[in-house]
Parts: sequence; structure tokens; C-alpha cells
Amino acid sequence: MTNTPAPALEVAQLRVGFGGTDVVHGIDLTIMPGECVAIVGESGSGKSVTARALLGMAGADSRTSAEHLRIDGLDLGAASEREWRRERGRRAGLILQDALGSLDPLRTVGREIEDPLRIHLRLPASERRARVLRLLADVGMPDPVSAVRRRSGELSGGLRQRALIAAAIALDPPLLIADEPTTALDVTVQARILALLDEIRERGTGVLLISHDLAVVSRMADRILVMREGRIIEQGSTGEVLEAPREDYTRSLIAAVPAEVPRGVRLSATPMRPATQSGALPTISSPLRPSHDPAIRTTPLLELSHLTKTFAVPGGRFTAVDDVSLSLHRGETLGLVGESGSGKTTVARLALALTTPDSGSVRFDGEEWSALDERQRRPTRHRIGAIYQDPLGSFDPRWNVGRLLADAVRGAREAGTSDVSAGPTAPVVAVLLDQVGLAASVADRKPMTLSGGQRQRVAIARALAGSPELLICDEPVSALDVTIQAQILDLLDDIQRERGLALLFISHDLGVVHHMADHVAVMRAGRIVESGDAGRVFTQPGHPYTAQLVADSPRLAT
Amino acid sequence: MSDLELQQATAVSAAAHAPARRRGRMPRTGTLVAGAFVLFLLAATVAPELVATQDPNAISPVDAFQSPSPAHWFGTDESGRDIYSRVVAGTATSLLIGISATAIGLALGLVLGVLASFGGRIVDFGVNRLVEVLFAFPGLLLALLVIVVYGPGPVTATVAVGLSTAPGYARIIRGQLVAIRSSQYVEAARVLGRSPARILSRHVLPNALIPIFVLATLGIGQAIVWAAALSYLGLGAQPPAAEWGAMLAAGRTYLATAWWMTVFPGLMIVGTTIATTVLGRALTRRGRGER
Amino acid sequence: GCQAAAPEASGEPVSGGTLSYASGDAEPTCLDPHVGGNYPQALLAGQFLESLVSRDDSGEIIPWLAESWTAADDGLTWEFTLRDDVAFTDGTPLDAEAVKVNVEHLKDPATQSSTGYLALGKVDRVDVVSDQVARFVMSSPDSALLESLSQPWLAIESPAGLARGMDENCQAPIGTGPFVVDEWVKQDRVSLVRNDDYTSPPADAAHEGPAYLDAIDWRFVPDAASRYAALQGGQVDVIDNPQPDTIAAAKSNDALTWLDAPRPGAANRIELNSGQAPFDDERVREAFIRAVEVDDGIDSLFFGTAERSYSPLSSVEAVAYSDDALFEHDLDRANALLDEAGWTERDADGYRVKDGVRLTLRFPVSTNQSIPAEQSLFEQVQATAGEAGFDVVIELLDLSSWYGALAAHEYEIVSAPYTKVGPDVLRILYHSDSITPAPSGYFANLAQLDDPEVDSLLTDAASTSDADSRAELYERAQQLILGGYYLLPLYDQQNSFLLSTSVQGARAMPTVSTPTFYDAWLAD
Amino acid sequence: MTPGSPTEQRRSFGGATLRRAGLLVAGAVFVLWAVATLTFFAIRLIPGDPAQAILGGPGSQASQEALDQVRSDYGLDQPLIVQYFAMLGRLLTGDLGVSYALKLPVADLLAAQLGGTLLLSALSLVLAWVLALGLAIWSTGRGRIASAVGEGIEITTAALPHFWLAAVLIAVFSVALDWLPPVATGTPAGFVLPVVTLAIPLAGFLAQVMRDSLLDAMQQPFVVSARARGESAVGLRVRHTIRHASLPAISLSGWALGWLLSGAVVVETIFAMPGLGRTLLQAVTLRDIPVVTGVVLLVALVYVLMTVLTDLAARIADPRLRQESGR
Ligand SMILES: Nc1ncnc2c1ncn2[C@@H]1O[C@H](COP(=O)(O)OP(=O)(O)OP(=O)(O)O)[C@@H](O)[C@H]1O
Ligand SMILES: Nc1ncnc2c1ncn2[C@@H]1O[C@H](COP(=O)(O)OP(=O)(O)OP(=O)(O)O)[C@@H](O)[C@H]1O
Ligand SMILES: [Mg+2]
Ligand SMILES: [Mg+2]
Ligand code: NI
Repeated sequence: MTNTPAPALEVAQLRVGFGGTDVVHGIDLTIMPGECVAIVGESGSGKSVTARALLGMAGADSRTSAEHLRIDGLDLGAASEREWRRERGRRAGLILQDALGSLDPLRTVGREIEDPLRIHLRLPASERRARVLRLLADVGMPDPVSAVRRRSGELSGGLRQRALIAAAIALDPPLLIADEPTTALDVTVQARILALLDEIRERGTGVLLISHDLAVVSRMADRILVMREGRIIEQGSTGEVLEAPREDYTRSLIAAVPAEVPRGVRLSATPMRPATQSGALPTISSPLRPSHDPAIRTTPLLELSHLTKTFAVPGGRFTAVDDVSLSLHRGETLGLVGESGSGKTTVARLALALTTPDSGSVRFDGEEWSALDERQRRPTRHRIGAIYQDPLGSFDPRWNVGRLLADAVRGAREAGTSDVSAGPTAPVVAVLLDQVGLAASVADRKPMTLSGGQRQRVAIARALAGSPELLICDEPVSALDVTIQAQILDLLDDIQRERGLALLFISHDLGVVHHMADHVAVMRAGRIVESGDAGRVFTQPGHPYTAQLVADSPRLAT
Repeated sequence: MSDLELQQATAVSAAAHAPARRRGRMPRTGTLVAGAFVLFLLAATVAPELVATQDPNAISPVDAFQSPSPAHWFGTDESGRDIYSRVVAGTATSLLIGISATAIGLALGLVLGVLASFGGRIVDFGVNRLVEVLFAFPGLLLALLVIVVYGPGPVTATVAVGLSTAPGYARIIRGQLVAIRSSQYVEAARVLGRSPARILSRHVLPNALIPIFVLATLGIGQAIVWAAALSYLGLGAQPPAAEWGAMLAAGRTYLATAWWMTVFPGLMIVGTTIATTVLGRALTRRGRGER
Repeated sequence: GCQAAAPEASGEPVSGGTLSYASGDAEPTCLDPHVGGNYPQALLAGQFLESLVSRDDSGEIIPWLAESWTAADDGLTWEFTLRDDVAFTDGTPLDAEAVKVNVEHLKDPATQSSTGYLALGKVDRVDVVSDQVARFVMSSPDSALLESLSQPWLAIESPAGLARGMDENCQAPIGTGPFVVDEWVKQDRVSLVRNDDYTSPPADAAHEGPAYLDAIDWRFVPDAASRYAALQGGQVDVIDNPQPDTIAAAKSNDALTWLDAPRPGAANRIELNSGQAPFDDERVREAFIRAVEVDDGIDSLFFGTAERSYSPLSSVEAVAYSDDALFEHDLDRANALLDEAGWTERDADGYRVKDGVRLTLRFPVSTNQSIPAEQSLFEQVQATAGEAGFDVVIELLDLSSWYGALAAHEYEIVSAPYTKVGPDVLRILYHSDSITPAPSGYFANLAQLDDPEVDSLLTDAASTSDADSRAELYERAQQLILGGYYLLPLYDQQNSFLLSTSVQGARAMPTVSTPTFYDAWLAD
Repeated sequence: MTPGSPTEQRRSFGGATLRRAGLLVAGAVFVLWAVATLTFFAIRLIPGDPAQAILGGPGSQASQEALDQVRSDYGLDQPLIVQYFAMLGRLLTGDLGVSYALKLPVADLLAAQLGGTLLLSALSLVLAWVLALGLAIWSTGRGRIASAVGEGIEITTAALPHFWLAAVLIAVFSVALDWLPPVATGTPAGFVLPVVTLAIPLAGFLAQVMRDSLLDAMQQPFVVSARARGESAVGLRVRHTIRHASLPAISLSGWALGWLLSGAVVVETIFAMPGLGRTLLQAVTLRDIPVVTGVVLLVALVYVLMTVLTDLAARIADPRLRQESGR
């Protein structure tokens, strides 16, 4: 280590507090040029706060202190807002966690990328424009000339993230901080963005990568820091941390990554569900997973045949679902994967008969389903449960958890299918909460005040209240971080075993689907491009698109 | 009567952004002061004789145009009547105008809004056009027509203001209902097999209530202001009724010589608007589970 | 400032300048005062139209466009000799034919004249005797003919102008006056410019020849406070209808002059509708008048600018008869009278009740015709009458609704101004003929006074040419009208102007008290 | 769901603009027709005889013959439905009729009044916008005191009656300070007070709306991103947040104009300005039906145009609208 260049970032004992409470408790961190350091940790552990504090913008009402804070050798520990403003963008670029909202929707991409050039350099406008084009080309934006005139709304998530990266590296800062640069992106896009960051790092920029996803960082990082509750609890080279984690917490993080964890193996280290209290459980007695043998297949529980759905758009109709046929048997899980906008949610809504198909039919338990009148459908509704991507939105904001669940229980009773047909609902609610691993006291809370994982559990409890035979889950875990995601997946798995539920499981995350599904269908632009047994589809993809998806799926590099 | 339209729009924005409002934006002391003021208004409405110091209609021409003093806290008017007592006496009328006009507007708006959002495409289209037409029809003319046809007075002023606010409310309520109806929790209720009537009564209306309540709190003050404008044109409350708007209009004549004749009734109007707005927002925050 | 007289002219008149006038009266819908015929029209018409005769300060009729006149002994024909040097501003000469055309125009239903039409009720036709002599042929003698002809609503217009048709004539009538209508911008202003060929000032004018002012900018400023502010700021030179408190303020302001010009005709008064219960009972009428206390109110609301009246006629009229004893405030007497009339019970609100009917007095008030101070006074009337147990219900109405309420007899008390030159106004207001409504429902006898004795006194007075006996007849009629408690006189029809002191030589015409700016000039 | 994912670009937008324009025109025609119809029938509820209104208005002493004459001249003796279609027919040819009171063609009358009122309203709208932006920008993001003060100012100004505000402004700026004329003169100085009177309550209202959206915008990630690039506080507002804050206010400007036209009745009276507001008030008082109808139609037309304009302005300010019009 001769001729050591100045570290891109050197910070000691960084503390950040809001109001009276500290959120980040003394972090030490050094990043050398060309090095990629990753911070991983569960949601709320302080990763984003740390990232922002490194640029002197931890937020309103915040207190930041550090023994020293040097970026590219310049001490900014005591910098004023004015001094910071001069250095931001020049010495360090920041890619914010919320990629989709980080570009001003009213301004063109070109202007957004031009901003740092305009603020920090005195360049003629033509030169600026030329540099913007070059930057866009550098980040692999197809057709930069037309891209500069577009606004964020006209770009896909991946392209937006590229534009943001272009803005962050416009002045070629020695340090780039990327906060969750790939969450909310499709796997294929995610892979491309990670490759781009890799390129930047190779050019000699120090990269601080923040993620809660060990699989993602395993591909990228030279070193990993594991953060929990505002502290670094473990750090080391990527290999060390992933292969020989010292802390239980790190181990649970690694275990929670579902990719390639076979079906039926628990993901969460600690079962969230307390010992089952047997009693008035509204369960359907059912054996374990039914035979998977095609020979003894009966009528499918859910059968979609040749579904087509179009939407009116200005100047014509847009085909969201195009000749989709699927079938799902009792006790099985059918995974539906595909990139954003491929029509997965629309399929789910068709299956729930929330919209009517333009052509094709949905049959439930052998009976006509989508062609019925809503009134005729109502008595059967309780047999199908649904879990939504955004559980909060699916709860009446005025109702507390107890009322939400009691309402669902009462609905099932009215339909005459609940096992417990009379009596107060409170005990049943308590049992439901218990089933999904929530304390009975949660019944008094409003959904607003619950954490994401808790909300998703309440959603599951509600879906189960009607003793459904089919559960349709639309991206049930995409909003959750890995550890919580693992618990939810385990829970769904348990319930399926217990009750012989059929699951339609929708996700864009191949790892999750691989872990959960018996059969998989891959959607693209409204069509099913490939379907079949999960193991087969993921190991021997028959369609190039599937192959691409599988290849792009992050997995722990071990 | 587009003041009301505006006020409604404010309410929408207030309602829409209520959750975005950060805690502590409106200090809690503000809520308390507003609450105290509303309590005073209620007292003045229910038992004006306890709050007032004198007979609000007792004239005494020799005592006309006296500036505020311990005997007459808010001074006296052109007939020597005690302005404080008149302000107190006018509370009931003014609030009644404000509240009933808002109630009329809201009720009509609710009917139109519910029709539009639940009556199917054709009804929706029809109601929307109707609302658009009513919007294009100058609000003041609507009010003038009502007054000219049915004669002036607090009742007609109330009806006039109420009628001219209805299209604004209808538009907002429809938007609100449509948003709720297409919300995921209503969809979830459908998936649970709930009947439309039950969805309407358990989910849609209760959830629309809070923003409508905010609308109402804003509407009260604005309705009083509009009734005051009618009073200025001589078409509002009839003498000797002590109505704030009428007092304001009457006192305007003497603005140069007797400022107290307008300032105090004016303060009541503004105070009522602020107090109801502040309270409305506080209640909204509470309704949404914020502090 | 000084009161009730033309402002004292100081210094030598200078020519030139534009006078800016802000009027609070309604904007006329037609500038030709023949059409309809109301005060706002008179205000403007006085600047560009002239009448056959005028009146001087003492009430004497004096020559104007007519230099002399004679009446036949039987009063059935009148001959007017016109000045021979007068031409209309369109160049056509003023002659007897023009007078004939004007009278025919006024009497033609298509003209929609009401004030002028009524005033010419007894004129049968006009004969052209010679170029300069016009003979009025009467259907019956009319002692008020000269007074009628002095009014601006009977001004003489160019026959050529009238021939253009009502639409065009309304925009810019053509007369012989010192100014000419240049332009009328609706809702905004009327621009008047000097008539350089002017030759026909009335006999009491201060000078001859054209006016001093180049032009008058006549603006419509409905809001009293704005008007006064504009005067204070020097934006306008003259305003009408000032608020009483601003008059009081102007009195102590050296930069402003107050021109007080009460209108002729009837005083402002509250009429008691004797045509229906409860005021068909004289005791109840007297009780009301005794119960009401307005003196202090008039003092404080009008800041000492209005004098209490006890006469049905304006103090301008020489024959006005007053009797203040009839109007003494006496609550005990009021109560006694009401008890006597059977209104003995009182309800929870303290109002009197008879046979289950409350003693309610509906009081429609026209917001267009009553200034705020007067409305406040009515509130005081309401409060004081309430002490005796009258439930006075004031209804503020726009003009159309107000006329509607009167036509439907939905009133017990009402205040309606009436401006006319001379005491003959009494006949219009109190003769039983005036109870019969026009097709629109309009009738002038709002007290619905129906007394044959009053009728005959008024009819006689109208046809008596002898001044003394005429005055006596009017006095007896007024005694009867007042003594029957048909009305509560308040004060003269307030007609004030505030002038900037730079305006010199302006005065109010002694006819209907409209200001004239013929003699006026702008001092610096 | 990701808006703007590549699949969405499969849509074609051809012909959409034409269809939109067609719908707009049809909507406008419908609104005008309905307003005319409503006015025609509503006005007949008013007690009083149109023939009397024609013959000199309230208190007219017209004779029965004159009344009959006028009734047949104006077709008032025809059945209502015939009169209605006659009116529609006239409107179709652009003929608004002749004022009962002023005996002038309504179109000429209104043409003379429209300009002033529109100018007054437009200037007020602009001023209200400037004031509201200033207030919203000044009072947001500066801590509790500034925001409480800002909020207080907004609520208070939004609750001020025009007639009272006008009186105070005249007392201060015309009488006490003698800076501005209390009576509009047609000169720029004469416009100041009326415009300010109309603008202040509107500004209070708009500022309320803007503040909310400004606060929202300031929380957006793109603002933090911009700061991370070194953007200054002023730059943030100028280049980012103001535009976002303006969006809801733009869509409210259509309403605002209608509100200003109603407010103009009072303001035109106080400042003695010629205009539609005063014309309307006078026409109602005089039962001048053709003028009332004309004013109402004109206001409706302005409203319709304004809706189109605000729609356009919103589309210019917010490119997302152009994109998602089909949703
Ligand atoms: N402006 C703020 N005011 C108060 N508390 C804050 C603020 N910003 C963050 N926090 C708190 O700081 C803690 C750390 O938040 P941070 O956003 O850094 O989490 P994170 O690790 O990035 O989580 P995620 O994976 O969900 O992005 C959280 O408890 C959060 O509630
Ligand atoms: N109501 C609608 N009107 C018009 N287009 C619609 C509508 N609903 C969905 N679409 C379009 O149909 C396509 C498929 O949407 P869908 O929500 O089914 O996708 P998805 O696969 O669930 O995507 P994601 O992963 O982002 O949730 C998208 O392009 C979407 O824009
Ligand atoms: Mg984060
Ligand atoms: Mg989806
Ligand atoms: Ni299978």
C-alpha cells in the first residue's frame, strides 16, 4: 500500500439524532477510490439516514456529529450549509432510495442532469448539453438525444434510475452513494443497473451501496457492513460476512433470501408464530399437500381459459391480458411472474371477478364464475380470499384491526360457512390474530399504526377469516424487507399445509416464486410465454425471456 | 357565489392534504383558543341574554356613535344600541345562516354527488353536466333570483347562499365518493362478498364524512361572508335583526367616523371562520389517527 | 360652508375647465326626461334642456324660454310668447310648433311619459298662434300649469331630435341648454360639453351668454363613501346625495361647501294606510304617531343637517302648513288610544293583540330610495312604536319588489318621496282619485285617504287662479290631512350637494332643486 | 405499478386531440344552451310583468293600450314555449335581443361592459396569484411561527368581505394617504384599488391551496435529490417546488374567475366602474330580461373558455396530464 490516494470517504463516529433520540450511534466508515462498500440491514436500521448525513442533509430537526468527516480528503465535519452546497454533487453524488420519485416529474431529464453542471461549473449551454448527452450514453440510456427531452413519467423505472445515476456522476465525484438503487425494479433491469454501478466503480469512484438485500450486494461489494438499530454490528469482506457470519442477525439475513431455498424449507430463523393454541380454529381439515400426480387430478379449483382484457386508451384499446389460460388445483401454488406492466394484477382481478374479461372465461370449482351476476357471485365470494400488494390501501382507514377482522368473520357467518356460526366474534378474532402470529392487543390498533409486516399479517388474517379455499396474493411481499418477507412466506406456507389452500401467487421476484410455487407461469406483455413445473421452469427455462429473468435474478454469491 | 366555490376548493385541498400536514403545524394552543371561541359562540347562541350586557335592540339616539368604553365594550351604533350586545344577539342568526346555508349546499351536493358516483354512467354524465351548468350560472344571480322571487330575509339569504354553493359541493363530494368507491378497501369489501348497500353505508359514506366535515367548517364562515355581501346590497337580514353581515354593511357607512361599528362584527366573522377552520383541521387530524 | 343658498361667489368668473360631478342617483335608462320622468333624469336634463318657465327663490314663476304668458279669464286657454333668439343645439329654431310637438310627444302613450304626462293632464292641445306664440287649450282650468311647466320633465326638446325616435333620442336629447350631451358611456359617465351659442338663461341667472365651464364630466358613483372620498381627494368637484355624517364633516372643512337644496313638493313622511285594518281606525293611527319618537334620531342620524317637519309639504312651498302639536310624542296617550280601540291584550313578545291578531305593521322600504340614515331612522320608528305594542316589520326591498308590495296593498306604513313643483302635489298624493291604480298597480295616494272634503278642497285649489284663496284652500286641506293622522312628516326631502370650494357660482334651481352649472366656474 | 413502463408506449395517440376538441366544443354548446334555458324559465319566476319593465320599469303608469301594444310587439302574448323557441332561434343567429330598460341592443351594451370586467378580473387573478405565491413561499419551510403567521393571514384574508375591504382600502389609500383615486378613472391608477380588493381574499384562498401543495412538494424525493446536487434554497423553489405548488391553483383558476365575476358586482359598485357586475345587478332590479340573459350567457361563455384555458395551462405546466389523459 504505497502511494495511498486519499480515501473517497472517511468518517468516524458519525451520530445522527432526531429530536431527542439518536438513530445512528457512531459509525466508522472508510471507502477507498474504486472500492464498493455495502451497508445492509433491516428496514429502519438507519441506512438512509447515514447516507444523507454523509452529505450534510440528514433532515429537518436533525443533529449530526462526527469526529471527522472527510470526503475526498476535504474535511466537511463542520461545514456550513453554504459550504456543503458547494461540495454536494461535486465531491459526492447521491442516488436516493426512492428512485421513481427522485426526478422532478415536471422537468425534462436533460434539465435534471444539467443541473449539477449549471450549479457548479460555468459552461456554455451548448457544452452542457453535449455533456448531458455523453453522460446519458455512458449510463447506457438508449437514444440519449430523445431521452433528454423526456420527463420522468415517460421513462420506465430502469431508465429513470439511469438518468439519476447520470445526474449523480455528472461532475465525476470521487464518491457515489447509492441508496437501494434497485428496489422496485424488475430483476432484468436490476441486473443492468448493478452492472452500471460496477462500471463506475471500476473507473475509480468509491461507491457506498445501501441495500437490505444481501443477494444484491453479494454481487457488488468488496466489503459489507451489517447495520442494526443504528450500529454496525458486523463488518468484513464480502466473502467473510456471507460465508462465515459471526452474528446471528447476519445469519438470519442470509437465510431469509428465498432464492434457491427449496420449497417447504423455512426461511425465517425464528418462527414468528407462537405455539399454536388449538381450540376453535376455523380450519378446514385437509391433508398435507395433495398428491402432485397429474393422474389423480380432478377439476381445477380455478380455471382461466383464453382470457383477454383490453382497456380503452386515447386513440384505441390497449390489450393488458392476451389469451391467458391457467389452472390451479386445491392445495397447490401457482406462481405468476413477469415484469412490471405485464398484466399480472389484471389477471388477478379477472380471477377475482373484479373486472369482466373481454373474452374467455373464469371457472371456479368447476362452476362458471366470471359470467355470473355479482349478486349470484356474492354467496360464493367468501371461498376466495385476496391479499393485496398494498395492504394498507385495502383497509378502511377508520376501522381498527379488530373491527376489520370481526367484519370478515361476520360476513363468513352470514354466508353460512363459518364453523363457528354464533357467539361473539372477539374470540375468533383473537384466534385469527394468533394464527398469523400477532398479539391479541393488535386488535385495538388502526392499520395506519402498524408496521408493514404486521399489516400484511392482518391482511392474511382477514383473507383467512372466511375459510377460503383459494387465496389470491398479488405481490404480497414486495413491499417488505427480507426478514419480514421470510416470515410472511413461511406463514403462507404453513397455512397452506394446514388447510389445503390453493394459492395464486403473483410476484416479480423469481426467488420468491421459486421458493413458493409448484407451478409457474411467466407473463410478458399480457401473454403467458412459458408455464410449467416450478423446478423445471427455473432450471431449464424453455423461453429466452425466462432464461434472461433467471439469469438476472440475484443470488448470494458464495 | 363563487366565494363558496373557492372555499370548497380550499376544503378539498385541506382534506386532501390533511394527512400531509405535519404534526404541530397548528399549535395545540390554537386549537384550544378556537375551541374556547366556539364555546363562546355557542353560549351566545343558546343563551344570548346571559352573555350580552344590554338589550340588543334598545335604541337610545342620544347615545349614538359612542366609541368603546366600559359601559359599551364595543361602542354603540347609529341608534345608540350596544354593539357588543348586538354582536352577541347576532350570533344565532349569523351562525344559523352559516350553518343552514352550508347544510343546504352540502345536502344537495351529497344527493347529486351520490347520484353521480353511484347512479351508473348515464346518471353520472347527466349530473356532471348539470353541475357544470350550475357552475357556469353566476352564483350571485342565483342568489338574486331567489331573493327577488321569495323576498329578502335571513331565510331566503340562507337558501340563496345554500343553493349557489351546492354545485361546488356536489363536484367535490362526487370526486371524493368516486375516489373512495374505486379504493382498494371498497374492492376488498366486494371480494369479501359485501352488498352494495352495506358498502355504501359502512365504508363509503363514513369515509367521505371527514372531508365533508372539513368542507362544512370552512363553508360556515364563507356563507356568513356571502350573506354579508347580500346585506351590503340590501338583500340580507331585515332590521332590526342583529346579523353580523348586516351590521358590517350598516357600519361601513360610518367607517371614517365610527370604526368600531364594522371592526367588531367583522372580527366575529373572521374569528368564526378561523375557529371553525382550526377546529375542523384538528378534528380531521384526530379522525386520521394523527395527534 | 353655508346653508340653503347658493355658495357665495368670490372673485371674477373665469372660463374654461371641466367640472367633474359624481352622482349617487341611479343612472337613468333614458336621458330624455319626457320618457318616464324621475329625479335622476331631471338632474342631468337640467344641464342641457330648458323649460318654458322657471321659478325664483321666492317661489315666483319667472320667464325662461317663454318671455311672457297670459291666461284667459276662464283659465281654459294660455298663450305663451317665446323668445325669438333661441335655437336648439341642432340649429333648428325654437318656435311655437316645437312647443306643440313637445306637448304631443309627452301626451303620446308611446313616449311612456309618466311625470310629464300627469302634469299635462288638463292640457287638451297646443295651437300654434304664430311662430312665437303657442296657445295651450285646457280641458279644465289648472292653477298649477305654470308650476308644472317649470319642471325639467316638461322641458322643450328639438322636434327634429324627437323625430329620431325614442332609442336615439334617449341617448342624447337635443335641447337649448348651456351644455350639450356629447357621449353617454353606460354605467360610467355622461360627457357634457358647452353650448357655445347659448342665449337663453332663465331670468334669475347671474350672467348671460355661454357657460363658463368647457365641459361637465358627469359620473355615476353609486357608493356614498366612494363619492365622498373622491371629493375629498379632489378627483371630483361636486357630489350629490352625501351621507349626513360627511355633510357634518364637510361643514367644518374649508375645502368643501355644502349646498342644501330641499326638494319641492311633499316632505319625506311615513304614510299610514287608512284603507285597511288597523289604520282604518283613526285612534290607531293617532296612537302610532304619538308612540313614535323620531326627533332625537333625526338629530343624531342627520348630524343636525335635517330639520324636523310637521307639514305634508316641503318647506320650500310657501303654502306649507305645519302643526307640531299633532305630533308630540306621548306614549301614555298612545296606549290609551289603543286600549280604547280594542287592542287591549299583549302577547309574549309585548305586542298588542286583538281577536287573536297581532298589531302588525308591514313597512316595505325601498333600498333605492332610502339612504342608510333614513333606514336607521325607520329602525328607531320600529323600536319606539314597539313600546306601544306595534309590531313593525321592516322589509328592505329592491325598487321593483317595493312597487309590487305597494300595488298588492301589502303595507300598513310606507315612505315614498314625491317631487313636484308647487302645492298641487297634495292633489296627487291625497285626492281619492289617486287611489285608483294604473294598470301596473301604481297609485300615488298611499295613505289611501278617501275624504270627500279633502277631495273638493284640492280640486278647487287646482282650478283657482287667485293666489290667496288658493293658499287658503291648501291650508284647509293640509289641516284635514294632518288632523286625520294619515301621515307622519319627517323632514324635507333631503337634497344636498357637496362642492369643492374651487367650484364657484353653482346653485340649485328653485324649481326641483337640481343643481345648475351654467353660472359656475372653477377657481384655482 | 410503474407508470411509463415500456409496454405502455404501445399505445397510439392519434386522433385523440381531435376527439378531445370535439368533446370540448360539444360540452360548451351544451352548457350554453342549458344556461340559456335555465335563465329563460327561472326569470319567469320573478314576479312582475315584462311589459311593465319595458314601459318605464317599476312604478310605471303605462296605460292598458300601451301594455297590450308592447305585449304583442315583443311577442309576450305568445305561449311560453313559443317564446322560448323564438329566443333560441334569436340566440342561434347571435341576436341577444334589445334591453327593455335601455332600448339598446344587448350585444352592444354588453360588448361595452365586458372589456372592463374581464380586465379587472384578469388583473385580479394575476395579482392574487403573485400574492399567493409570495405568501406561500415566504411562509412555508421556515418553522412553526412563520407558517402559523402565513396560515393566519390566509384564513383571515380569505374571510374578508369585498365591500368592507374596499372601504378600508379607500379610507387608507385614498383619503388618508391620497395616493390612489377611490373612483375608477380608466387610468391605471384607478384600477389599483379595485384589483387589490378583489385579489386579496382570492390570494388568501389560493395561498392556502398552494401552501399545502408546496409542503407536499418539499417532501418529495426529487427535492432532496436536487439538494444532493448542490441546489440552493432559492433554486429549489424556482426550479422545482413552485411549479408543483401551482398545479392545484391553476386548476382552481377557472373557479376563481367565476368568483371574481360575482365579486365584481360589489367592487364595480363601490369603485364606480362600468362592468358586467353592475349591469347584471341593475338588470335584475329593473327586470330587464334580455340583459340578464345576455350577461348570464356571457359569463357562462367566459367560464367555459376559462375551463378550457385552465385545462390547457394545467397541461402545459404538468406534462403528466398529457400522458395520462386516458386513465
Ligand atoms: N426526518 C426524520 N425525523 C425523525 N426520524 C427519522 C427521520 N428520518 C428517519 N428517521 C428514523 O430514523 C430511523 C432510520 O431510518 P432510515 O430511513 O435510515 O432507515 P433505513 O435503514 O434506510 O430503512 P429502509 O430499509 O426502510 O429504507 C427510522 O427509525 C426512522 O423512523
Ligand atoms: N384500468 C386500466 N385502464 C387502462 N390501462 C390499464 C388499466 N389497468 C391496467 N392497465 C394497464 O395494463 C397493463 C397491465 O397492468 P397490470 O397492473 O396488470 O400489470 P402488472 O403486471 O400487475 O404490473 P406491476 O408489476 O407493475 O404491478 C399496464 O400497462 C397498465 O398500464
Ligand atoms: Mg432507507
Ligand atoms: Mg401489479
Ligand atoms: Ni400441480
